[in-house]
Amino acid sequence: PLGPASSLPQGFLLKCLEQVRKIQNEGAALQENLCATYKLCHPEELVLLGHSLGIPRTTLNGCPSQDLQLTSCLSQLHRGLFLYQGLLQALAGISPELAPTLDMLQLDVADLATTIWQQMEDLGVAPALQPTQGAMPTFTSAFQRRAGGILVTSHLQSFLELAYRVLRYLAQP
Amino acid sequence: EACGHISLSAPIVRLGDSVTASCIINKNCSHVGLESPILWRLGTELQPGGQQRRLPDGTQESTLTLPHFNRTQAFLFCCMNWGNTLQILDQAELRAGYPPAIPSNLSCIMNLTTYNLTCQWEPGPDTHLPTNFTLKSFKSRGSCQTQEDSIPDCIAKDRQSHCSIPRKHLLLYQNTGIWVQAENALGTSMSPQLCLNPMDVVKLEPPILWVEEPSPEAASPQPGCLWVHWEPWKPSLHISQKCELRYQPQPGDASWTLEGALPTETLQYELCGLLPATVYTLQMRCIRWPLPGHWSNWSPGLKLRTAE
Amino acid sequence: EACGHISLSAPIVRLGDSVTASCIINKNCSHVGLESPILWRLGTELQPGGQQRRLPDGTQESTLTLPHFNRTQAFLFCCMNWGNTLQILDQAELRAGYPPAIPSNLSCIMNLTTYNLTCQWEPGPDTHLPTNFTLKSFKSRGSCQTQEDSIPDCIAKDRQSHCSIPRKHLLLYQNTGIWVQAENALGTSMSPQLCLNPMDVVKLEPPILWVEEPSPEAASPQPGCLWVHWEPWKPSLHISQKCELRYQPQPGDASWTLEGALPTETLQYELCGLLPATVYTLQMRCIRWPLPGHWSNWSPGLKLRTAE
Repeated sequence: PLGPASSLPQGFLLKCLEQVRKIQNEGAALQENLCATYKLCHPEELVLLGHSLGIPRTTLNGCPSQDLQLTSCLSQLHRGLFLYQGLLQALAGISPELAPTLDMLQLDVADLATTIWQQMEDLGVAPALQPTQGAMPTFTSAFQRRAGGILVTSHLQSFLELAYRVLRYLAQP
Repeated sequence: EACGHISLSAPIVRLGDSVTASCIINKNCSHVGLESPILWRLGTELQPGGQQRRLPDGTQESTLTLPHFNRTQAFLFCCMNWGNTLQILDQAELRAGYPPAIPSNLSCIMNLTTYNLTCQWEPGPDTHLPTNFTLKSFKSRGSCQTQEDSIPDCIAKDRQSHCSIPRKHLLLYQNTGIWVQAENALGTSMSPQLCLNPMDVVKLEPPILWVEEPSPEAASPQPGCLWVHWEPWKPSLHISQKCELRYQPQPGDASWTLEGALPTETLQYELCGLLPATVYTLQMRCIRWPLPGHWSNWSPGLKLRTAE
Repeated sequence: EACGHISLSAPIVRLGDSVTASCIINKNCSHVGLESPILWRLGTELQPGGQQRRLPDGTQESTLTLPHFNRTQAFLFCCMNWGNTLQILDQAELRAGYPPAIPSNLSCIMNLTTYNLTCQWEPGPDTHLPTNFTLKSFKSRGSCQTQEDSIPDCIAKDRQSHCSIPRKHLLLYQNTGIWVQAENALGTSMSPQLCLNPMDVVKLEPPILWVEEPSPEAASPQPGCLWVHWEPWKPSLHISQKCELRYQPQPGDASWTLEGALPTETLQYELCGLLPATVYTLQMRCIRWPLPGHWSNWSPGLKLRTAE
């Protein structure tokens, strides 16, 4: 496995930080809109629904600030983004007004996942095969898609908060 | 599979009517104790009065009746306490309003630039509900009692009270039956029917007034007279029309004087009986004539000064 | 069945090249005497030099060669005299021009409002022929030597020398190979290929300069100093950038003074070294930094007056 920061190009880290900030802004916009339009404002009120719909959640525990192993950290970051890309796709049809924001968010998460995957390939630490998407929850009503939107974006925001801290740590000169 | 499901007596009701909602918690919603009370929230306020019972198949059902629902829109939530947080299990949107009033003041104008027949109407009071306005029309021989050929519906855009029927659907010189239909979840209403010949509702654009450059040949006007020249609006050259002139001395506090029935062929007219050395504002408008039509607006004012 | 039929060596040729046309009068064109001479007209001028002969099957054929066709467009008519009038039997359109030059100065800008990548180019001299410009691109890992995924062609509208690739076809942070292809009936040409990262050609909109309302709390500027406040352009909030300030005393004949590398976090700056009691015009621009980008335009001027 790779040592921490030394081997990651500064350009790569700065690009990732920019992409994370962009996704965070778009995620916040989607949450604000869902709250304003459908009065779904608190993810903690939807935990039970999340369980019953089987909305998966992923964390970034493979990137501890001490003794950080770059390979596992990068691949966990990629896997998480890949999962959220799939979850955002499953939310398609959330509402005509929100579709553009959701599309942009999904494209940007996919972009960031590609940036990281290519860096892993450049470092020769990328797995042989791209990951395949697991089973995604099926949302059978407009309410479930909106509630799912609140849950997925709030999980994504927490995931990105951790990712941002790791990338900033790695980008320190 | 989601734990809770709301069903409504009707998602859209008349303002003030009652609404009944039921929420069923399916039994394989493993996470919650089956006996926990089902709670209702309307917008942000918890709603007491839910009647909870266990159904034969073991599922829990709560029924809530809102006797007089007098908001135009609100979200109804079916909830349960879980751990120490209120959990939303399902959400339904309630809407209330009125059936559409009968659209009034339906009128149409034939536009000679696009050759579209544009009709407009008064939609009536706000129904608070999504309401579609559709302009319906058909070609007819007599006085629109019998329908010859139908014309495709013209669906007004959201919140617009006008619609334009394209030329290709029209017989310009045949009677056309036209009415507007308003429809929302609570009902449908129809305006009285017009029966008109598209060309009979043509509204011309005003003619263009112009001044002849003073030159030796140009006939210099008699004292107290002015030569007025005009050109009909180009797209209406094939339409026989009559025009009216009005004039007003400056400063414009005196009322307008009308000079009716100007000659249509010569496109010029000597206006007399004016005060000398006075600036007059002249305006002209035209109408399809003797066949029916609408008066054009008055042309922009042309300022001319009478000789000393 | 029509009497005459023209066939051309080529409907479109290079300006100045020769064109050969032949016109065949089929024998069951009963109205005309079979031996009557076939006449050629180019535009409005009769063209001598048609070689007429009878084909084995009895039909008449005339062949005309225009050695140097140097009009960009003209109609060629095959005619015959009939009664005492010239009769047109068939018509063909001749066009001439040039193959497209190599498009030059291809450059692209990433628009952060639409997230489209808009590329523009110089089309080169007029070819006098309908010419299609297509922006071609592909995603690539390295320096655009190898093509990973293709991107749909972006076909420029008529007479436009720009095209916008929509966001959904782009990977914003990956190299993209881009070139423009020009094509008309006489040939195809291609511009040199660009290899760029869409986000690296982002051009920001200028920041918004604003003035703090004088209030007790607001730090009053030192003599000869001004407090400058600004807000980055909203869609670029996630982009780390650096900004430059320039200022000029009024009346604006003195040159601009540049104040580089303003702090990016604080969004305010105390500008000193100014003349007292003088009105200054301030402008600011920003650029994505340290990652690559294009400078925004200068913001609109903000006028501020230094204290006495």
